[in-house]
Amino acid sequence: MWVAALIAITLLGAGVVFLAPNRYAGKLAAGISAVPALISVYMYWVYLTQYGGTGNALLSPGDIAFSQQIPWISLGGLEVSYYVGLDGVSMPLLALTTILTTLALVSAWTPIDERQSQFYGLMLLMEVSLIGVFSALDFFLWFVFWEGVLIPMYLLIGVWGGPRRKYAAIKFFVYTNVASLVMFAGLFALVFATDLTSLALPAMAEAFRNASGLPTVAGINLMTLSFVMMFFGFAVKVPVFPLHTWLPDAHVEAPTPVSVMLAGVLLKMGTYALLRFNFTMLADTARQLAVPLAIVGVVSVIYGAMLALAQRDLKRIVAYSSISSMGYVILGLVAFTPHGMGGATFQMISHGLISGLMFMSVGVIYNTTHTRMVGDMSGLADRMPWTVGIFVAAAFGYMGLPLMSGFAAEYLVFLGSFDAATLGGAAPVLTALAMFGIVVVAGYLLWAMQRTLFGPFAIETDYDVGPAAFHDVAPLAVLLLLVIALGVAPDLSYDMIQHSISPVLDLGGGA
Amino acid sequence: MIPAETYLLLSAAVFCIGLFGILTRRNALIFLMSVELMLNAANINFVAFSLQHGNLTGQVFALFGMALAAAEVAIGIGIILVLYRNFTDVDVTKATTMRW
Amino acid sequence: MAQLPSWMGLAPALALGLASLVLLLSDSIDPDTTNTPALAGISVVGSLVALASAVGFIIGGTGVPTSEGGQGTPVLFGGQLVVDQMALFFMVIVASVTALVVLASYDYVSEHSYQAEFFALVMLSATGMTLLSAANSLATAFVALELVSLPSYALVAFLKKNRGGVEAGLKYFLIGAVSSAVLAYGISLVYAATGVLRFDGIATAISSGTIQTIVDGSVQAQSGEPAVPMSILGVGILMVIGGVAFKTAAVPFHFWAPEAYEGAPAPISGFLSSASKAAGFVLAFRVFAVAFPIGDLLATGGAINWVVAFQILAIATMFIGNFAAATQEKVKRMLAYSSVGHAGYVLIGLAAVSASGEGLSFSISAGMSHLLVYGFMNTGAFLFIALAEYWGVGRRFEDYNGLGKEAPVACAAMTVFLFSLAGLPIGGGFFSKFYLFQATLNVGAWSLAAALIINSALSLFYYSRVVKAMWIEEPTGERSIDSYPMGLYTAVVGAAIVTFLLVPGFNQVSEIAFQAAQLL
Amino acid sequence: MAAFTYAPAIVLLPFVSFLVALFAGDRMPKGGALAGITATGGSLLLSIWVALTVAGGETYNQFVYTWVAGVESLQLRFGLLLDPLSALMLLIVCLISFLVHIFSLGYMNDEDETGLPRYYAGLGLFTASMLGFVVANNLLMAFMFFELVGLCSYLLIGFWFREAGPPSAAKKAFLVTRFGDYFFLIGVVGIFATFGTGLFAPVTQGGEVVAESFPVLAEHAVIDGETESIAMLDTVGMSAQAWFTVLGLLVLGGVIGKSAQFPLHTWLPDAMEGPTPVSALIHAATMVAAGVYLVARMYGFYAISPTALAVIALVGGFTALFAATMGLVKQEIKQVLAYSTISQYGYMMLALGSGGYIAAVFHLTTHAVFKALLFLGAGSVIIAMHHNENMWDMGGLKERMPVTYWTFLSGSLALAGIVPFAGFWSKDEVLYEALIHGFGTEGGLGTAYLLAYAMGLLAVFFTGFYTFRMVYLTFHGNARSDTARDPVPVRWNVKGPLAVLGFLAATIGFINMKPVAELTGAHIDFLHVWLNGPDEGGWPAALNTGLHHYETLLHDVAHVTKGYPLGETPTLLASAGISLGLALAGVLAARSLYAGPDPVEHTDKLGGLKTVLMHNYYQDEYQVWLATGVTYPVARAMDKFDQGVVDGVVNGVSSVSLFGGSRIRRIQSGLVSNYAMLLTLGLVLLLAFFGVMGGWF
Repeated sequence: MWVAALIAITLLGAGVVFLAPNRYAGKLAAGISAVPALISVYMYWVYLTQYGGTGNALLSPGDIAFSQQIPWISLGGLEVSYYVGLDGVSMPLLALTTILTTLALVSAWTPIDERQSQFYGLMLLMEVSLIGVFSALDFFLWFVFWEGVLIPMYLLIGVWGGPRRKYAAIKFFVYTNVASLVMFAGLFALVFATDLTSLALPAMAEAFRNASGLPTVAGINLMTLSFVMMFFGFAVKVPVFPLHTWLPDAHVEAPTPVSVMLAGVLLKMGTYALLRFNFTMLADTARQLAVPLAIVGVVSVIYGAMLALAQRDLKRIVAYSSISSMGYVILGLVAFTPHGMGGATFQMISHGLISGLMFMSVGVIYNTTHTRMVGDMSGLADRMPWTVGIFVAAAFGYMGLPLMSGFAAEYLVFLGSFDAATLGGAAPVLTALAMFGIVVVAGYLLWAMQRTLFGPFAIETDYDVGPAAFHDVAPLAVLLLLVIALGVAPDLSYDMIQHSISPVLDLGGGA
Repeated sequence: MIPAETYLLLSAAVFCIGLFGILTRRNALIFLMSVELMLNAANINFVAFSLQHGNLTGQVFALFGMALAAAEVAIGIGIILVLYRNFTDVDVTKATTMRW
Repeated sequence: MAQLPSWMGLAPALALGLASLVLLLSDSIDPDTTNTPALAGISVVGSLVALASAVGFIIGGTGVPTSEGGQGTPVLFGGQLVVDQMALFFMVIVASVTALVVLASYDYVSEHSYQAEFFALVMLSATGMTLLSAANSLATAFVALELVSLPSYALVAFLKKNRGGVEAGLKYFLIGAVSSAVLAYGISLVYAATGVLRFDGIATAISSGTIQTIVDGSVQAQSGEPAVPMSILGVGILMVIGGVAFKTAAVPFHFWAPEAYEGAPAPISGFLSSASKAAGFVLAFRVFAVAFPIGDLLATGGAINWVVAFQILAIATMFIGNFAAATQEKVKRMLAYSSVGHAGYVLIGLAAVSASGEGLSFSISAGMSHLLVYGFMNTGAFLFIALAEYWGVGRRFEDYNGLGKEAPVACAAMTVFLFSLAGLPIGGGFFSKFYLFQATLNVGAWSLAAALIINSALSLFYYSRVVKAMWIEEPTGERSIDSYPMGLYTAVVGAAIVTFLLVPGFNQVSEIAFQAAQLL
Repeated sequence: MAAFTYAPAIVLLPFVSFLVALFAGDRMPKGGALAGITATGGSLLLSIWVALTVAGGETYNQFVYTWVAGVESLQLRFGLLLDPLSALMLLIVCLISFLVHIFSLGYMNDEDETGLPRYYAGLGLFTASMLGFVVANNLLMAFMFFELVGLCSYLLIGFWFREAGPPSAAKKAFLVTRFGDYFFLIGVVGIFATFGTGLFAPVTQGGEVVAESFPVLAEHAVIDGETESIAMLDTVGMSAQAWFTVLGLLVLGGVIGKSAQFPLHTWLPDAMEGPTPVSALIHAATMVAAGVYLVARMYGFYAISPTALAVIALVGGFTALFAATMGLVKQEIKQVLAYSTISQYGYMMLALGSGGYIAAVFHLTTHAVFKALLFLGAGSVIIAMHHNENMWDMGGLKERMPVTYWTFLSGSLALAGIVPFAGFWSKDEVLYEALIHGFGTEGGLGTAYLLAYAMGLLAVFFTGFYTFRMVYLTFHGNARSDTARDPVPVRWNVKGPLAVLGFLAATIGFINMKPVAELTGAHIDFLHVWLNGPDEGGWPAALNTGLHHYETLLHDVAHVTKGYPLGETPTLLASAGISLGLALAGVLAARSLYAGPDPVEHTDKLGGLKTVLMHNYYQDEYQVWLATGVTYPVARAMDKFDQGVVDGVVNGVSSVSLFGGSRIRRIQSGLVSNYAMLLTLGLVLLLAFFGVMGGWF
């Protein structure tokens, strides 16, 4: 009921905002989105205090928080239902989504100055789908939401984006859709090979786990093939090297609030799906392929960081660094250890907050200076001290400063993967290589900050560069507080994450 | 009794002549005539095999076929007429404003 | 419900036919009438009555054997027509599309003369389609097919002063004439090989291997039990495939489609690409499922494995249609090609059959479901084009730039159509495509599945180009939209709502389709 | 025990002052300075209380906060370890920080600097982080505060962000130390993964060990062969000692970065861009000291690895000499001090590496005092000189600023190692330990010690030279500029801290006068006693952090043994004499060159060597080249690769598809005859295909 209420309220709100006059759309939308945000915070609290020990939604579906199931479609023997529920993995992501949406909507007040009602309506529409993605427990329902994210995103980038927005939008749209199709094909090849009668995720997980005697296609076991196809599909979303090239374009062109959502939540859809599908449903295959997957993750870390080093556009820097950060998630997931997988999940939350914060800060600077190029400005700290202060804090959060959530996440991932049984002797080496990301990330962020924020104030612009408005800085401050809160007390999320991860680790595989 | 294969050969020949006309002629009217030939090739088969099988189904179909052919020509002539008005020609290869 | 007289089963066709006759009558009384409301009203009423009766019959259980709790299957004219669930299902498609099209045409033709003819021709063609849905013999099928085709030739060329329209009409007509000649010849060969035209008779001939005849409405072996000449039958079947391929706009009989859809008045394009295509498919489904049972054909051997033929056609059609659509400059032509591509998807209904001939009813029901969804989303898309034409917006993608600012509701509807066509779960198109996909995987037809996936991916690209133009691009030139035609808007928005409602409501559609296909 | 209950407040008080200064500083008098002074003063008092309690033989090692509870996995907790070492360090940090806060009133407030709340917030956080690091009872917590220390150094070095230099220096400081911390982090993760704990000392409850520490586990593994529970060894396929050496060296990476040892020392001279009180804090008590303190903290882990010890000793010895030579030619007063810092921390590392645990801690203590003093003195000079730091513009300040001069002289004598000032006692002990262990230890380790000793000894001469070159140039002779003739007077808030430290610099060495103790037999080596604890039982037995335990380990595992080439007492005296002699030689050399009323530059006599020294052996150049000449071009190349190849493939797929589309649509030629032809062709092809398949022909 709770999830349905979230979806219904947000959907209704989207409709209202679509019809609202442009002038009031922003404030209206933020106000409306505060409702699901508060509800989800309440749900979070309820979960934290009452469902503390609940297991994994896919593996121990008997006792899932906020679950609801209603039959929907029966397709040739496949039962599809409206089935939602939350566990320790999805609950924090859901809260992240609703909170970040509200903040992103507030941060949109300044930069979005045309077709506001459509903009805010689409943002809310996207929130609906994101809520759905993280709470759906039926594959079809989940896929409907999964794809449902893309259309608002496509329009949001395409209509309100930067100069190359059309290219970026269509690239994002087609690339991620192709990936979805590949994933879809891979998953259903397996569904039909296992005689499933229900598309509920727990049923799928059980069927895949017990699947035997699967056919081979071109000499490859169908399970492996499906795993690879699904990994491909989700990896594009994450994104993982070399499937990442849509991301810098999309980020750079998207308006700030959309970048925030893109980096903060949309990328997590990919890792969330990887966790749910590849690493829970196909855990055995994932264990077998752990080393190559970990290499993919490590390469993403280093590659993304190195590319960030080569950029001049602040947004592009953060965009590439997202690739780097998401590489840690892959590394943590393949470790199949409590801290590895838990840390990876925690990194989803943490990176959601920190990258959202980074993009928002860059956006606030851009709103004022109308440039994002590192070489075009310097000494901004002189004119906008609070914004710069938060920017610096965010950057250090990104670099993994202790007592901020990023450090906790990365440290836990490293701790989990350093002696991961799945990676064998390669574990310490791969982990150490991945850790080098923390040096490079410091390199490019410090470099960019030195050039833009510090030094003598200089910028060629006709605009008046002054402190940002309160409603621009307030969301930054809220995010920063959340980042610090999770850094000081990771167990606010990490405990429930670990409780929901441990059933995954208990699955076979000799662990 | 003439063997069935002979009729088949005849009808196939007529059909091919019609097809050949379609492929080579550019005048819409001749195109239309060629189509009629092909339809009549079918009619030959129907009538012949109606006799062969000793039931009337084929003959009935042949009657339908002729009626439909007539209707088709009626529509066809109408279209060719407007074609002529618009392109001042009945050459089927002249109307190429839409392609690719 | 009491047992209705069996002729009542044809009520949808009768309603449509009656409407067309009324229209013809009014035309002969007042040839120059421009009383569009009355004419369109008659047509809309006729098609809605047809729709209502068809839906009512489906729900009432007509076409379901009494043994399964239904009302029984009305069989008319010595088995020439049967009104089973599949016939009714397609009647629903045809009647819905017709209703949308005539509703939209209210605005579209109001400026033109010969309005009564226009509506009469549409209704006649629709009548033909409903009859085709029920045809149970190659003879009735052929006649009904011509009843569909002949008015549509005229409709395509309806705008006599429009060079494009006339050219389209000509090409459509010429290819159509050749195709019907091929079909007729194919039918004659089938007749030559089996001695019968009724589907069940042909099936008996194939399964028994002897030439059949019909005595007093029942199929019997011909005296002397002559064997069916399999090679003649094979050539005949192949040529029947050709005739069907023409109607469904499948490769290599698709050449007329891009031109006809582009040149015709947009409502007619929608009518042809949705309803006419559906009519072609119902013939194909019935002929190949009933008359040429693949199991028996494979068992007796020698004739033809038409599944392979449809697999080739399906893959070729998907690729050619979608790839050609990808680089079009005109929206309408892009939709025309995409329509070809969708024919390829639906052909999976006959192609996704296992080597032993199983899975046919499942794949056919998938094809049927897709046709129904397609009937709404594709008609809607073409009606949006009609709206654009009505406004005088150009035909190219660029001409649609910024349309979303001026007509957000219509453009939102169009977005739903396009993404649904692409297979995103914003409309029923996602489910029907998935159903087809399921059908391919059900029998392990990997190549079909791959083609479906690849082409869906590609199609997303070109559909989104329209969305991009409408919402993302800035308007290039001066354009002023001063009127919002009621009929077109109602039709477009109605179609969009149905397309969207088919997401939660797809279950009903697929269940009926599956039942209908199983009853064949 | 009550002191321990309040111990967390030692860390929290400065943290609160950080918050207060940051958010309310601009509404407070003195821009938040008072909050900082109060907080550090409070911490100092509490530290004294803790030290007194520890002196009473009590120690404390408990968890105070569960950071990550861990489900079926490692728990990660914060805890406090209060033993003599950390109690001593607390005292040092609190004292220096307190004095620096007061000094800042003169250096910052009186100079009307802007951004004071930010400054005092930074100082507060800096102090809090360092204190957190000092009391950490496990490696993870230590690492976390270690990193926070790095953040604070970034914020404070870059305090004058409106200029070009400080932000760059701040970046460099953070980046170079981050590079070291990278290895440290691997080490931390590795130690947790290997031992399942990062505790420095076992946690006991009621006499029972409830959580074992990693040095103890390592000890068991190496000495007793208890390796079954250490799965990591199988993973990496190494022997216990080899793997522990790897881990130890990884942690050492962080130490080398933070303590500015070769080759990661380059950030430190640049860090002089920060306000001088910050330099004092960084060099004396907080950031740089953190590295050395860490090694001392987990000394039990290093003591079982001869390789790690050799590396530490050699790095330390080399750095001591290397930095000292660079200090010879510097023109700015703070630069000289910067290189001296690097050099002095080299001595501490040398001591730790060569088994001189006491010597290292001793030198850490004395250095903290005299280096803080020197920096604050330099700060006083800089105030007087209107922030001109070039010594060649000074001269003759002795008469005009007597308090500064005499205290600075005290610090300089300590730095140079002149008896009886503090630096003499500690440096002498460092060298003595290296010497006797170098002679006594067999094999490569002994050779390494002797080599390191030699380098350290040579550095003594240079130290004396550059220190007094600085003193003479700054305070003696004639004033060489107008500002030097009329310096700005400094107030009590500058002189007060100088006086305190000046006194301490002269006397702090008396806490461990080892030569005197040896000669007289009097038990006046208080520091030794302090860190050794009772030989039996007491806190060393519970925590395993006592000197005695370390010496046993050094002897048993690393085979570090003492050797007296001249017998025990003569060796001691000879060692002290040599180092004192060299130091005096350096002082005299400086006097002979720079003591005149108008000293001239002599650096040109060094010829090519001057250039090398002025460029700091091109250390900066090659590191900058590594960053901008190698890494950046590689990144650019990867960017090109990304845009061209990776993205090119993506775009290529779409281009190929669209090209295919544009070809396929050409089939539709518009000619109806062609359509008929293709239609026929298609039909014929199908016929042929199925004809052959079906055998119709």
